[in-house]
Amino acid sequence: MKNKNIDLTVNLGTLKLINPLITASGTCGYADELDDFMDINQLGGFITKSITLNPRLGNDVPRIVETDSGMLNAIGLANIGVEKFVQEKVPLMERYKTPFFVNIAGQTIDEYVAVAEKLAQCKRLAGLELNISCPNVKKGGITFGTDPALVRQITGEVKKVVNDKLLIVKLTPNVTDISEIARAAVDSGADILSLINTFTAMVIDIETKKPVLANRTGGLSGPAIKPIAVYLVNKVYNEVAKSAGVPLVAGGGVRNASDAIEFIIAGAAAVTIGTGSFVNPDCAVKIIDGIEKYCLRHNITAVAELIGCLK
Amino acid sequence: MKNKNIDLTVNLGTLKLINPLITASGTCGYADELDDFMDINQLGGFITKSITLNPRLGNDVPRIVETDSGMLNAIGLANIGVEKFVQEKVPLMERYKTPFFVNIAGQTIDEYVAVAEKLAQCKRLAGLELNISCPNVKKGGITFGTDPALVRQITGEVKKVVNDKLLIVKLTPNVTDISEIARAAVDSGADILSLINTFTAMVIDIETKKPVLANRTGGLSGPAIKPIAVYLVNKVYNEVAKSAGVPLVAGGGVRNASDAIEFIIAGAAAVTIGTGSFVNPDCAVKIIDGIEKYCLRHNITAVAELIGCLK
Amino acid sequence: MTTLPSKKGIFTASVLQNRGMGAQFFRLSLELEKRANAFFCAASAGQFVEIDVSQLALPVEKLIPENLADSSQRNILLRRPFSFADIDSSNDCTIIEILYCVLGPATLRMKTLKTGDTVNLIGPLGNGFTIPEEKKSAILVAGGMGAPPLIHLAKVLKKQHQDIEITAFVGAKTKNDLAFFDIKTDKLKKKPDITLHQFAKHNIKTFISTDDGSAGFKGFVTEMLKNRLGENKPAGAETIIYACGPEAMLSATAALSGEFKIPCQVSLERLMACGIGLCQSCAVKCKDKNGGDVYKLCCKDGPVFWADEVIWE
Amino acid sequence: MTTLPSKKGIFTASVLQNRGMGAQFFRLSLELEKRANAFFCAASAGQFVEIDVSQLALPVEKLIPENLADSSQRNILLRRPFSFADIDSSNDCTIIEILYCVLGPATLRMKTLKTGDTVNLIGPLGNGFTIPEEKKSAILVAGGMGAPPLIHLAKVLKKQHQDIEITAFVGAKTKNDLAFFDIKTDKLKKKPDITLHQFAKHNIKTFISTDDGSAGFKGFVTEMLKNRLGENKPAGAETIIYACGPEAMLSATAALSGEFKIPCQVSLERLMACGIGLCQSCAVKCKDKNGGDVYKLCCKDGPVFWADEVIWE
Ligand SMILES: Cc1cc2nc3c(=O)[nH]c(=O)nc-3n(C[C@H](O)[C@H](O)[C@H](O)COP(=O)(O)OP(=O)(O)OC[C@H]3O[C@@H](n4cnc5c(N)ncnc54)[C@H](O)[C@@H]3O)c2cc1C
Ligand SMILES: Cc1cc2nc3c(=O)[nH]c(=O)nc-3n(C[C@H](O)[C@H](O)[C@H](O)COP(=O)(O)OP(=O)(O)OC[C@H]3O[C@@H](n4cnc5c(N)ncnc54)[C@H](O)[C@@H]3O)c2cc1C
Ligand SMILES: Cc1cc2nc3c(=O)[nH]c(=O)nc-3n(C[C@H](O)[C@H](O)[C@H](O)COP(=O)(O)O)c2cc1C
Ligand SMILES: Cc1cc2nc3c(=O)[nH]c(=O)nc-3n(C[C@H](O)[C@H](O)[C@H](O)COP(=O)(O)O)c2cc1C
Ligand code: FES
Ligand code: FES
Repeated sequence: MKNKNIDLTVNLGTLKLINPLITASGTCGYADELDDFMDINQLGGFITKSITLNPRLGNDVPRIVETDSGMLNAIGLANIGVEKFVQEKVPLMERYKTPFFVNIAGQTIDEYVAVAEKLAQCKRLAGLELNISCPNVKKGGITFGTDPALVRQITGEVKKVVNDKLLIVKLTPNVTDISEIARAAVDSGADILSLINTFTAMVIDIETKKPVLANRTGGLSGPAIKPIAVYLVNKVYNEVAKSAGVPLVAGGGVRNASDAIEFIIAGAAAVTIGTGSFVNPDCAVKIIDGIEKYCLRHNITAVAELIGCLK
Repeated sequence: MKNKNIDLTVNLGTLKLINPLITASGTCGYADELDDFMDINQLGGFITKSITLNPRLGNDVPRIVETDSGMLNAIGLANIGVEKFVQEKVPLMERYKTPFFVNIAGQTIDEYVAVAEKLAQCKRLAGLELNISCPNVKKGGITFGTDPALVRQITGEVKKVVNDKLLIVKLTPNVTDISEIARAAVDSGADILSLINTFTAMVIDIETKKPVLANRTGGLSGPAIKPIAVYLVNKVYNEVAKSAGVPLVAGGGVRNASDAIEFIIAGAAAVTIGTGSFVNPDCAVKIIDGIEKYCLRHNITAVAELIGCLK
Repeated sequence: MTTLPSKKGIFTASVLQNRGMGAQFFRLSLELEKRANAFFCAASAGQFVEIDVSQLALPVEKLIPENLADSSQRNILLRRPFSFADIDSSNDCTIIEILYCVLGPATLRMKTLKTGDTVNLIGPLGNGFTIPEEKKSAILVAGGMGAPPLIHLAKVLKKQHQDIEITAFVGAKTKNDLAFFDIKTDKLKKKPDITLHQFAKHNIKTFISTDDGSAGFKGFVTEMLKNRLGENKPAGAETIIYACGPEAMLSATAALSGEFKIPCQVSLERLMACGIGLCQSCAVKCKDKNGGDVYKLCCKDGPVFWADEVIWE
Repeated sequence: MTTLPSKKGIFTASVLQNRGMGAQFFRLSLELEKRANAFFCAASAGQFVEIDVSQLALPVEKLIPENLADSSQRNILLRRPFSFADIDSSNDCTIIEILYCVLGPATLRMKTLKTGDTVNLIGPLGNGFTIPEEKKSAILVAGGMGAPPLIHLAKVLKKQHQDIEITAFVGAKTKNDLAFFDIKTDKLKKKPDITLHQFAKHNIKTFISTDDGSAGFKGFVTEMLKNRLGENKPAGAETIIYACGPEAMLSATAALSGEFKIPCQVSLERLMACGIGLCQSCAVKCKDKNGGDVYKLCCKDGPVFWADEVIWE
């Protein structure tokens, strides 16, 4: 199905991706978990699960619950900690040519900086993604991402230590004006913005009268949120990203090529697949195929032409 | 199915509803449109389509588009204007015993006040619902509902002219902290809060590269948003409504009794049915039945016991 | 319109047959539960039902056309409107026929309906075509998917006015898009007077056009209609045009109706969230008495409108 | 666990049979596409598949149990995990049997599967039961819905260790909840040594308990097990317990395994979003080497765990 005439590459700052498809943080493991289902080298990029300074067990179960066309998760940033990650997981990445981004999280700004410093040493990594938008941890997390002053501070501090690594800042949709947050991140050094993280939400078990999730609330992802995500991406593109020349990595509910193209037309330079991989672990590569077919059908020679072309 | 032992009544301020089921604004017409499908007298309450000072044609078509487990609408507050409404529609309400609330909207605070003044004269009306959260009009609408100072001002001004009518303030979910807005409304005279209105969203037609809706963006409603709505209702209940003794009228994606009970457990005194009525125009009465059965099964003698009982 | 809308209700219907007519066209026969008879016995041509297809299965992957593969993954929330292509309602039994074309996730799911399955529907909805007493001839204009209500109308017209002379003009993109009609393929010569079975059985002379000339006249159905009107100059007082099809075709038909001074009724389509006047999603811009603009509701005030009340854009 | 996980893949499977066993229990036989043979030929008892049922139809309204009417309206997004109750895989053909109970929207939709339909599945997933060479006797403990993987395990054990002595303890709430088993109802006398067909064919002695005493021993299966262990005192080195069922039952079985010093493997269930180690939703709290807590993944490290590595809460 490869067609030499269609240029699928897109630029994320100084980095050229072979195509716009990227795995979303927390939905694709650390590196090799998807090996049985696809050739990771076919991906435009890979963003790992959130990494914190110390290992985290994460929340009690149930950690997920299905909703209409969506799911809530409250994994609670379960992860092996940055040290073990650097020792065990970064070497796995050597097997692939794909650019890897590590998503980082923390309870304090110092913690973010400490993790970023460690990861900045790893030659294999293309960049870091700052998760200031996780709704499932008690301290830090979401509170950073909803306050422009904190976004400015944390982005600035982390930027100082990442050296030449690309810095992605991941935005939460749980705000009145996402452009204000986007502007704060861009002003203080974000090379790339990514959006959207999940919506805080709750499912109640009416038989027990308790929330289903052990963490009570969780983050809503999946096709249910896609139309809100498309709107927010287009808003940030028009109000901030386009004029600032900052590329957007965007998603929310993507599960097929049409969904991905919607995000690209709205302004995304690259598209993330999250929940979609749970249902069809090979969907990213199928989407790349689908985008190629769409371009052929529409006489588009380079997918980059589509970015933000919404009429 | 009526069971004399179960008390389905709930209180909305000074008003006692025969049960907690209320039609949501904009999804049930003005008064008699649902007659063929149910006995309106079986409803706990009825909230009309938004009424403005002057008639409004509304937006161009397409005004709706279906999404995964949801739909976007951008009707644009099409309505016959307050004068015609008072002349033609309020008299229709005399046929029913149901309490009617009129949802009001405007471009300026003066306009809201003018509409409220007119409606305050109608004896038949139980109250007004202030729509400060419609995402589909260019001026006014949503901007009021996202700014606590404006919410305070508009609620206060309208409160002055509504006489003994109950004043409901309808909140938008498109904010960082819904409790802050809720508090502003309560502090300035809201008798009841209602939530949630729709999420601003967009669907792009990838063949034409244009938004599907003529208005470009629309409001997302339906089952897709239910888990977010349940979370926000519980948040407002815990942080504002419970201590202030202000009842909540709540919904978002309700289509069956289990959904309605989820909202009541989260803190709603009454539950609104919006998009659900499009699919099953008789769903409100079926839900009342279902709530009764649930109470029987759980040995609950009064549905009011369930309000906010989340463990 | 002037027909009195019958009372609406929610009913279950069982599938008598769901038969393919070419790759993407289907004929669905539904028998409604008995309770529906009282509601449907006065239903008129041009009215419609809203069917809940949200719980039907998708066809297996290999039977999903490539262009619908992505959209087929979307879950269905809202009901879908379909006109009657025929209705047979008595005190005992109501059977409705629906002709549908597979265009998206809902109609794709309808393909999987089998004899004996049940669906839930709301109806009868909207206002149908009116049949003025004084008319001597009727012209039916069907574009693309617009045929179903006109097939029904043809039958009703013949029944109520045995002497009325009916001519049908049927247009489609290509020969294959005429599949709602049981055309004998051997009759498909390239000449503009092919008789289509559904109309032929009522002795209706039928003119066919296709955009690509693969059957009948090459060009738009409205061009063919204009030629005939120019030749025949039917009297406006004695003639009426009924049209259903894409908006551009209806708009052109409305223009011809003005030009030749022949009254015309059109059946419009809109995306509908409710079908029963609750949501205002189905607005049709019309002229009001004072010459201003007013939005009427396609589901409640229509779907049939007089061509000259609609503001065509 | 120690079995080597086989490579996983995504496959289509066609339904050979989907047969009801009582009101809410079903046996689904699936034939996988040929490409799957290489993946499934080494699959072991206790492994599972994730089935995509999102595009299946709901049963008609009157066939939906009242307690599932509301939840049945929910659209399905995620795949659902099911153990093999049997698997027959060769170079030519892979057939898997799934025994399922209708509990919610997904399993309700599975009811509508018919011979010839296709479904999409991912597998084989997770790690199955290990079968240590030295054991002379095995005790199977099945609670409620936990029977399927143990039925498979019984067959495999008998095949690999012809001399192994197997005893089964099967518990359920009531007699009707034993429906995974083809019990001849006339044999259902209230005594605790009824032989269930699936186990009987492998010459396995079976003890039944029901919470309400409607069949077999009245009480929990673990009480019955405790009584027998107390009487027989099997040697821990020669015996192994395999258990599958509700978490409380597994926890009680784990306690007995400790008390009687008999090694025990349990198959756990978790809500799973992916089934393949991507999402961390299926965490199982375990002891790590240093005595601390560690979360293992039910889908990848399990679903079978040693009873003494799990932290039971
Ligand atoms: C009063 C009325 C009567 C109808 N009668 C028939 C009929 O007899 N037979 C038949 O095949 N179809 C009929 N339709 C159209 C039918 O409702 C749609 O084809 C159907 O809803 C498509 O659903 P889907 O999910 O398969 O495709 P969707 O994905 O919903 O739509 C596929 C394509 O069709 C367009 N479309 C869908 N619905 C409409 C609409 N209502 N108006 C304009 N464009 C639309 C969409 O924009 C999209 O481009 C009627 C519509 C109305 C309003
Ligand atoms: C490894 C594994 C193997 C399984 N094997 C079988 C099998 O062989 N036969 C069979 O009938 N079922 C099996 N299950 C359970 C099966 O996956 C669920 O019954 C099914 O997902 C229910 O889906 P639903 O939409 O019908 O109901 P839902 O609405 O999803 O669930 C109905 C009820 O069951 C509970 N539930 C659902 N899934 C799980 C789970 N994974 N763990 C604990 N509770 C759950 C829910 O909380 C709810 O109370 C297995 C589960 C796992 C994890
Ligand atoms: C199970 C799960 C775990 C997630 N973990 C993380 C995480 O660790 N860090 C993060 O930034 N986002 C995390 N996310 C959010 C996703 O990366 C993504 O932003 C979100 O799910 C929306 O995209 P989707 O609808 O395609 O899944 C997680 C999402 C899911 C569903
Ligand atoms: C077609 C449509 C029109 C609406 N019009 C109004 C309106 O005029 N005023 C208003 O306050 N809310 C309006 N709403 C919002 C609903 O009242 C309700 O708050 C929202 O749809 C969420 O509930 P639901 O998911 O049950 O529909 C409208 C919603 C829809 C779908
Ligand atoms: S479709 Fe809802 S008013 Fe016409
Ligand atoms: S179910 Fe996703 S990691 Fe186990």
